[in-house]
Amino acid sequence: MRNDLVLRVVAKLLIPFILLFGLYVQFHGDFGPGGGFQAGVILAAAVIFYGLIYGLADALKLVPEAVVESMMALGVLIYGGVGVAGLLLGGNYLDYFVLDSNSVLGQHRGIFWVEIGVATTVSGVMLKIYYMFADRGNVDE
Amino acid sequence: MTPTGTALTLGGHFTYFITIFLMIGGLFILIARGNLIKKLVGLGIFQTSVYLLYIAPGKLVGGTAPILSDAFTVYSNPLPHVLILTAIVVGVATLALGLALVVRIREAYDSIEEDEILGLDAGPVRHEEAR
Amino acid sequence: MAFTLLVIARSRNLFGVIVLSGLYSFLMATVMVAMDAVDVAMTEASVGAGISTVLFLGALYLCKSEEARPLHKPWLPLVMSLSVGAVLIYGTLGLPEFSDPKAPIHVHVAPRYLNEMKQEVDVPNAVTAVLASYRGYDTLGETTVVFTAGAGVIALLRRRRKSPVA
Amino acid sequence: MSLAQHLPALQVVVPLLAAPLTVLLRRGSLAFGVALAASWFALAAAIALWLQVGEGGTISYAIGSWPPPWGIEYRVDSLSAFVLVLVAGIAAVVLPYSRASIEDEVPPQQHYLYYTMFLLCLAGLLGITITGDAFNVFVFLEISSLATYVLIALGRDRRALMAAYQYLIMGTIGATFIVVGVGLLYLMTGTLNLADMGRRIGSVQGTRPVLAALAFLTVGISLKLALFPLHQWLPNAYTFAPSAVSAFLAATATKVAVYVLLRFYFSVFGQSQVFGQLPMQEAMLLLALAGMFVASTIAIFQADLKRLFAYSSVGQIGYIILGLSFDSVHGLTATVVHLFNHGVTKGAIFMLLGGVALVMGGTSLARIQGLGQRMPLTSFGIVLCGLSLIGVPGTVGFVSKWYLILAALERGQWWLVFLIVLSSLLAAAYVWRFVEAAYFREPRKDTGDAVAVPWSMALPAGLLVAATVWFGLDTSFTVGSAAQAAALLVGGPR
Repeated sequence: MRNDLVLRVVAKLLIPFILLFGLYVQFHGDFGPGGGFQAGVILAAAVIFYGLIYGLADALKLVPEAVVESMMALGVLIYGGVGVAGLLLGGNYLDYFVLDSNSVLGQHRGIFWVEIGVATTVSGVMLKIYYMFADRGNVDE
Repeated sequence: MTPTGTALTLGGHFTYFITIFLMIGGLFILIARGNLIKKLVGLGIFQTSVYLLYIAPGKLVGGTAPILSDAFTVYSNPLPHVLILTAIVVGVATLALGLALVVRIREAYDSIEEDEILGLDAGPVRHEEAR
Repeated sequence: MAFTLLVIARSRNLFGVIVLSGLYSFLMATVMVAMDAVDVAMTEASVGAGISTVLFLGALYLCKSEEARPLHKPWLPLVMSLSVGAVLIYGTLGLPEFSDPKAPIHVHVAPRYLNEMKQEVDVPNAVTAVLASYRGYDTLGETTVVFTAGAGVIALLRRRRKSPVA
Repeated sequence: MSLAQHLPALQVVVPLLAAPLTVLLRRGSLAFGVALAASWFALAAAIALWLQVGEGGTISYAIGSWPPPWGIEYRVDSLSAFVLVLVAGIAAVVLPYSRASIEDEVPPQQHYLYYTMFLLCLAGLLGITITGDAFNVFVFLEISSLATYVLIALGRDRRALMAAYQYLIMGTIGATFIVVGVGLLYLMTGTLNLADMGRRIGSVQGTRPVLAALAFLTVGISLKLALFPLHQWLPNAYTFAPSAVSAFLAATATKVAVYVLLRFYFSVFGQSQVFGQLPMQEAMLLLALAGMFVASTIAIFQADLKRLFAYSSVGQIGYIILGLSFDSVHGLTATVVHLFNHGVTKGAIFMLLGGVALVMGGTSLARIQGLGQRMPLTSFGIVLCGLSLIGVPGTVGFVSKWYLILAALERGQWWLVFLIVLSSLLAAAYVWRFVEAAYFREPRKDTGDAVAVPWSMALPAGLLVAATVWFGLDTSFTVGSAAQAAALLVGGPR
């Protein structure tokens, strides 16, 4: 599969659009269906697609394992951090009202960061799981 | 109104019966089959059927998806949707772990059939996995 | 959907079963759209038909693809799952009718989300607002579950250093 | 911001956020430091909350400042505060213990992940206990369960994998049943907040969906708490998990499940509905007795100590449910007290067994012959805890049984008193198996390295053994809290 020219070219063409779509789903989640989780899945899918066509080694060069593991952890920390920020600014845990002097804007800000946290963790975990399974397979062959 | 939607309004409890049928099927596969992967498929179906139990009652005929706009006044209930989103994510997380376990089990026993594996372990304890 | 399910239950070719379960998820997603649950449908399609299928196939690649003939007669499981179904039928018969606007879930908590969200959060997608704000803590839990699964898979599948593969 | 005011949130969030931090650090020793700090903080927070509840009554904390039932509420009352102290306390003791224990049992590059999973499991259990929201219970239940599956699978025997898989299947069925039950309740009441549910359920009392929800929740939670005959996952899981994990799980996981059951029964359904509509009382009594007798009998015939005490756990859960089935303040006091007492006792036993496994290379009865000479202190500790399982005066086990017997007498059920004493004889029989092997057999020549149990393992284990005796003599904390909690529960939904 790795040597098929058609696949490689199509993949090159498609992947930017998949990434773009992922970002759209991420930031348009307030207005239409979608949000951090779906966006995270799509972003991870783009890299997995790349890995399937160009091989695991190339995908690992693009997004190394250490980065992926940190992403998993960072996402949860971002989410939890928003909550802690709420505490520090005098509200309850996960209180978005206090994140901005205008409470509605504060809500927007909270939701924005929280969704970023979700997307980070989800894409990190999905990629990691793919790496793990793919890596196991190579040995059995 | 989609054709599915009309059909669903015919019997007030029709959706529940479908849900229950799917649930029985999933649970049956889960308990009856000895293949570890097939069990996980059954588990997935079992969980998915529960999603329907939550989502279906949230629907209001004539309503629309809960994305607010001035053009609509009746919306379906968003709360079950949120709950089920969470449940789906939890489901796939469980699945990933389950499959990882199956892969490890295959490596340790060279089998993914429950009966075979339990048979293999009738013997003395081996510590081959150590370190 | 019911038909897909029956085939899954009968078939012993695991590859076929997995493809069918992907199909099943797609059908389920369609039903969700009919129920106005667009966010759920999107997730179910990407998770059920996408990720799960890929995961299953990945695992299958590492295992055998043919299921052994079951050793036991499946009567006991059948009785068990049927009795669960019976309890549920008993229970659901007392539930409000489909699409009854006076059902408790439509009159108690949800109206606040739909009516006052505009002033309180001002995000058009009610699902996003409830998910990330009103019940944001559930979503923190959900993210943690995903994280747990990821870290768990690392713990289970990371290769041991310098040991022959079993 | 005042720290005290936000303790309910911090109680769960600190261990929860410490978990990803350990993954970022990636070093076993650093991860250990973070985990230790987080779990000790959790214990301090739990004690502080318990004190706050004692002074000011039930605490309600609205997460995100959304008032319940629209947002998620954290609710600490005398029952949940008591369980929080138990869970956080055991975690704070087991964590320093695990350092040396997993050194022996878990591959080194997995160490930091062990702490990650441990913290997640702890956060999950604390979250279940403290939350006042039905769906939030499910989410945190899954956090703790997924972490538990991984922890069990870290065991070095390959059967640990199968045990984890079976637990995963059973646990997920249980969790899904709970979701169905919560869903039915939600459809009937329109709310997910437990207290709100309890208030609104009155108008739909006794309807079919509510009864079905009761059935689903009972079965689902019973799977989690390993009520006989739904206990099949437990013996394997406890036997093959790393010792520190067995200790933590045996002391906390099933106990938290019992807490969830109590919460749903008394705070949502209300006692009259649970015990009035269906023959629940009889069913629970029967299952509790069956568990006490069958599981204890099986325990007598086990060849491995970890397995023996795992079956003993199933039997002891019988006592806990027995107290519940009395449906009286004394009965519930017994349930809650035994929750705590059995947690402490079993935690101590499994920690001591971890030391035995380290020195002797295993815990089978054949291997530990002559343990009384080899490891006199450890053997003595196990015997003390065994006495507590039997219910000898001076140990915590006696306190629990005392209240069970009081509750039985209150109802005039003399035959039950007889059965409780009889089942204690079974416990005596399986504890005797250990005594016989440890004290009346010559040590085998081929077992037992020269290694000594490191103090980081001995000290925490000793602490719990001491607690087994201490709380058996001074019952003001345990019985006091339990009686308060029982009174609160019987007060019903407010």
